Amino acid sequence: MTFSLNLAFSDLLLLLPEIFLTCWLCVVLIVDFSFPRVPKERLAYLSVAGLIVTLGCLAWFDMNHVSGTLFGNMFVLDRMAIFFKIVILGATILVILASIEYVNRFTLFRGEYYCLVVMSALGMMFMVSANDLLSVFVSLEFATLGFYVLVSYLRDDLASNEGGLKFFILGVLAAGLLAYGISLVYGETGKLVFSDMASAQPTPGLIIGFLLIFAALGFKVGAVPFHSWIPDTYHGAPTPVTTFLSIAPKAAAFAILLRIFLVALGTFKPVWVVLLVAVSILSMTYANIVAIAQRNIKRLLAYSGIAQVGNIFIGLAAGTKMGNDAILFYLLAYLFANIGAFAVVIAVSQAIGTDEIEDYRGLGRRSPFLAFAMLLFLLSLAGVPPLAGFIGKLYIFVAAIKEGLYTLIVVGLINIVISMYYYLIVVKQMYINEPIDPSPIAISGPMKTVIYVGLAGTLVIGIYPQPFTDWVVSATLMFANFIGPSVTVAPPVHLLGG
Amino acid sequence: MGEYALLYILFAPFAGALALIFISNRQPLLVRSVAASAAFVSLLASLYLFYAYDPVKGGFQFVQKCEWSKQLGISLHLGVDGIGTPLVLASSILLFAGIFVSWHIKDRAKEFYIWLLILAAATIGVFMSLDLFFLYFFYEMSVIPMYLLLGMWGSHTKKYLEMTDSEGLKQRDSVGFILNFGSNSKEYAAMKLVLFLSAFAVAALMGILLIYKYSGLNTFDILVLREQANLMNIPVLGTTLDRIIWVLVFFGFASIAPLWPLHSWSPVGHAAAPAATSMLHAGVLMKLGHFSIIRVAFEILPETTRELMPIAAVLCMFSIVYGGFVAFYAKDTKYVIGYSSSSHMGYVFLGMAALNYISLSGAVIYMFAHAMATGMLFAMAGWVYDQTHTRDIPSLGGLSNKMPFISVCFVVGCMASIGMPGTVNFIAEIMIIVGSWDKYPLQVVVAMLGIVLTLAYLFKMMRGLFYGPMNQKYSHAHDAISAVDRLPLLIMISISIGFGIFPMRLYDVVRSGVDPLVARITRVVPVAQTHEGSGVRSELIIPGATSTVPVVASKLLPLSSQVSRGEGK
Amino acid sequence: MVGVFFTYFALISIAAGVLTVTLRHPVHCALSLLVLLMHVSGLFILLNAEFLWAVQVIVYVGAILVLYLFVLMLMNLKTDERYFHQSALYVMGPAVLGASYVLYNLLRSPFDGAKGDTPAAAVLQDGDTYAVGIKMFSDHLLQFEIVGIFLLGAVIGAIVLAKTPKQLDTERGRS
Amino acid sequence: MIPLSAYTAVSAVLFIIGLTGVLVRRNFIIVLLSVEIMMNAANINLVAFSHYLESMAGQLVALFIIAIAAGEAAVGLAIIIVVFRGKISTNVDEMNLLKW
Repeated sequence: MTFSLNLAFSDLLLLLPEIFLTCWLCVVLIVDFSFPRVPKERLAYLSVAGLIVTLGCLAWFDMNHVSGTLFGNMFVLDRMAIFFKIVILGATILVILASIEYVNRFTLFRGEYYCLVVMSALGMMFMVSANDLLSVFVSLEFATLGFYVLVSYLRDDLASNEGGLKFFILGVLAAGLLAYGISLVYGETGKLVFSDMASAQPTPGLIIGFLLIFAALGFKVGAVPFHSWIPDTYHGAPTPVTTFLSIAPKAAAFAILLRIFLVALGTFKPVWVVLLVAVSILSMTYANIVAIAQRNIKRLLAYSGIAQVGNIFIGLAAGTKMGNDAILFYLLAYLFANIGAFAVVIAVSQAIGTDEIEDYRGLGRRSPFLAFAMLLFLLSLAGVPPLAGFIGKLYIFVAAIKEGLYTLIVVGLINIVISMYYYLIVVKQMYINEPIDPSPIAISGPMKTVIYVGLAGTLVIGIYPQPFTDWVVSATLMFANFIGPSVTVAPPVHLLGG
Repeated sequence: MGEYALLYILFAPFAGALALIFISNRQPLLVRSVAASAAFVSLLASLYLFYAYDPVKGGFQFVQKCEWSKQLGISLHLGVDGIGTPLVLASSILLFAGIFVSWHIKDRAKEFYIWLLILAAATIGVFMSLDLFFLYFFYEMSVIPMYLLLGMWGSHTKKYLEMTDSEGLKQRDSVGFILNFGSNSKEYAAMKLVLFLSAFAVAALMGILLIYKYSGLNTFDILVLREQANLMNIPVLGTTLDRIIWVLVFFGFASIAPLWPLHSWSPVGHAAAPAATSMLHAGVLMKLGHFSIIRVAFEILPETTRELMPIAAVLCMFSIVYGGFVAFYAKDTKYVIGYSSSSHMGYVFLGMAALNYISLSGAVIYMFAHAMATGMLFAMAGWVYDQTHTRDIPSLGGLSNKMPFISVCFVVGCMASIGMPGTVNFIAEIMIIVGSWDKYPLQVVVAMLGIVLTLAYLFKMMRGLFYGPMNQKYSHAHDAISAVDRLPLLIMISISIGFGIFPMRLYDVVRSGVDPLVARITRVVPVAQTHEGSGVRSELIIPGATSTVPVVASKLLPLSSQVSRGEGK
Repeated sequence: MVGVFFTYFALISIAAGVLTVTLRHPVHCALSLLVLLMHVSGLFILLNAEFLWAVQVIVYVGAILVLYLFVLMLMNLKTDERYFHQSALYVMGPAVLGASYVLYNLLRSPFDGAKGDTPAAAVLQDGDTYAVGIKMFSDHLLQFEIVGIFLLGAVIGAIVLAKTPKQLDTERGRS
Repeated sequence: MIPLSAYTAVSAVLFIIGLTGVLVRRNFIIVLLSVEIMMNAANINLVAFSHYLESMAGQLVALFIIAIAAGEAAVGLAIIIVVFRGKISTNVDEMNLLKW
């Protein structure tokens, strides 16, 4: 047994975005410590600058088709990973811009806030590149750790504490499940890397192991029945953190789910389709029905997020390359709409200090811009043409109908109608009801930028999706190797029975 | 202009809406003129379209196609045939008229015109889509502007306005107000409209997705699908797939038409909407249903249409009679007109159900004619409402002294709606009745009864509004004097009468679109040959599965289809 | 002999686990967890994993558990009167059934994954610590680095959250 | 020689005990202790598999799990202190500010 580290200096190029971001994180931290008098906005712009450089680096990778694997396949940088990293970094940048004003609510440690946001982003970047169970565990916990802190950042606010605690308890529970699942899978296969598991036999241990891993990831994406922390945490957390939480970890967890289901478990598709169909139907239906009763916009968006996850699971259940394309596309559409909607929530709560839907009455008069933006974001989430969400939903449905998942599509379509109801309730408050206090609402510059980016994304993807579909199609090219007509497995009924 | 006419018609309103975003509400004249000029461009282009359309050549003309999404097989494929052309014309006329009808809107005029333009553009988009995706796209897009137009500029019924006690107010704002069917608010109307239409649109989308999957062509293009989609005789759920698709598509789109059991959103929506929106709604939006049924069900599933269209023939009777009776007893001007529209839409279904050249042409012409007639009526009801702020017929009366011009126009509008000779409605009604007499004599008798009913309730309303003793409360009401106010009515009247006297151009255009369609549907196929045909087709599936064109026809079990999984790539 | 040790470690671990979950007083629970951790580390010894044994004792027992105890003492928690969820009884029945089903399935499972490249003899030759070190700094270098940043994050997070509010005024004065 | 299944059984029993603790107990700290039991169950499994499958990967995973448990304990206890400051209680049930 000798030490052998096959790592050339050029290999580190693949890790360049992560390495750079780590260094930048330290720079931000050091600046924060060393110059306590520096206004914290500058730290925000400093972090954004680092993130933009990283984003540029990734864009360069994407354009030049840089890809490869490191550490014996444990770290992959394929085009899908690059796609997800770009999505995550984009979300991070927008979230930081959206939180500049909000940070003033924190009594302590305003600078560390940005560090923790960047740190979570870094963790999620590792997540989407993780190609083995250990990396998944380590990076998942790394990313979540930042969120544990961020969610309870409003230290004097009981709701924030409570949300943070619920999130933490379910988070560590998920970590426990994940650890045990990993141990079982390791015992059954002797491997940690997903692509080595593709030939594994479906023994009970493996099935239980993967179910536990699925449950843990289900907690992260917030699919029913693992959703119980979502509404409380979204409600309690500082709104920019909620924004971040509603997009980036979901995207990263879906990257892992895609790798697990399509690479490691590609041959067992008939088995897991049933599971995914059930989770998808439950998520959509439950979340949409409960959302109707919500009075708080953050909770409404939390439930809407659960429903969106249900929609994304339709694409995963399709289990084809087209399904994956649809998932990526949907995430992109969801990113813009959700960040935009939350940005409006932040702007409104900065001005009027509440998140109750009732207090949105007359927003159309008080701030036509915010109301119009919110309208478009909500309609995009509901899936109304010509907005991005509609194309995303259609893409997913088309992918699913090609696989003949009719039940799922019918449920999904019905849920579009249900969801339209509660989105329109908000629209009604904004446009139809008259304001109590007609004073206009001021919006800060960075916030405007975020909302404009959200609007631009929502409209452009909705009206001209071709470049984006091209992008997602090329991003999932790697899966073409794993999913093809050649894979045929008789439905192993005995597996379901244990 | 030339071959790009469709793009002008479709995108002028969008461009207008976009331009309006950057104009402040503080310049009302600029706002109005931008909206009016956008509509005017659209109107000019559609007039050009109507006269440049070549009925001898027939088929789809002015076709524009550009690829929109390779992966999903969607292209922005626009084109009009003899059926779409008059409807595009009707939409742009009503849009233009609607902008002038709502000239006096003070509250958030900019937003009003933006949504109105988007609504009109979306309906126009449906009339010229040759791609199932874009048909649905524009269809669904027209729903949301309706919500905002109704909610923001609509009006409540009297009963709702009386609800001023604290409990009533709470009820208005309660989250579950949609479940409170006693409420007559504009919010309720708007929400009901959107949810109802979306729910049924989603059914239609399911049908469209099934067409997409089972045609196996990876395209939404109607022209390709109607030639190549083999959707017949695939057994599903104890019936055949084509019937399921047909039913989904038919009822999905018939909800907006509105066919009898699915009509309940429509009068409420009409009543709550501001005048220009009611005009577009009743005049054009309801025709989206008929038009989409013709485009999707008739074009792609002609044989199933022949088989199942009697459903429409049965339901349209209820539509005509029920709508007529409710209109007769309604006390609210807009309810009367709203139910009359929903009753008149029954005639279109009758014309469509009979499936012959005369009746189908009559149906299409009726759509055009009804757009003008109901547009006039709603414009005038809106005018009366603006002057008196009530829609309650019993409390009105004797307004003819105050507004002679409106009352004269109202008479003309009633005449057109009833189908007096000299208006284009007359021609359309005659064609529907003559054309469907052979096949559906009972329905024709009912339709005649419906005409009598129309006469009764429209004259009753006319008497209630304009004649009899006058309520002094409304003495301040005045007539439409300025050119701006008179223009929309004059346009619609002149079009209605003009085509009534010189219908040949319209008839030619419509026939050129209807003829190939009816020829496809009524193609006489002996029963034995149909069976043989299906046998041949199912044999063809086997080589088809190995060729590059994936045929999934025989694979209905989910999750087990090897071929369909291969398609994903 | 190994069998005896195994039985001892296993039984005491399980008993300590049960106590951890059922005892009323949180400090007692933490102490029984300590027993559990010690005996689990004994199992590691039986499996030739001396390095993990050391880590378990030093890190888990010496650091993590002490942290728990420290917090428990700090908060000076009294015994909770109601220490189960009300719904516990409804949960227990299905939980026991499900658990025994899972156990049954797990015991049936073969767990014969692919053999690795470090048989027991090779590990014993240079010692477990050496083997772990070689692996950690070659194959799992990346995860090691990630955990490094993770711990940095944990430190920042713990400080950010737990710093006493008395500092508030000075912080405000600074920024 | 102890069979592998003996280790698996011990670990499964511990895992179930831990899971029951998380679901049943109401005190946050005991919930966290129960999660530690779950992690330990995973570790027993991993080390046992590592031994029987003759690969070091299992031990490394166990090592990383311990490291991560340490970090999470630090943050988790910090959160509990924050909550404790505000509410003077550590019961899950008493967290009822947020409903639905």
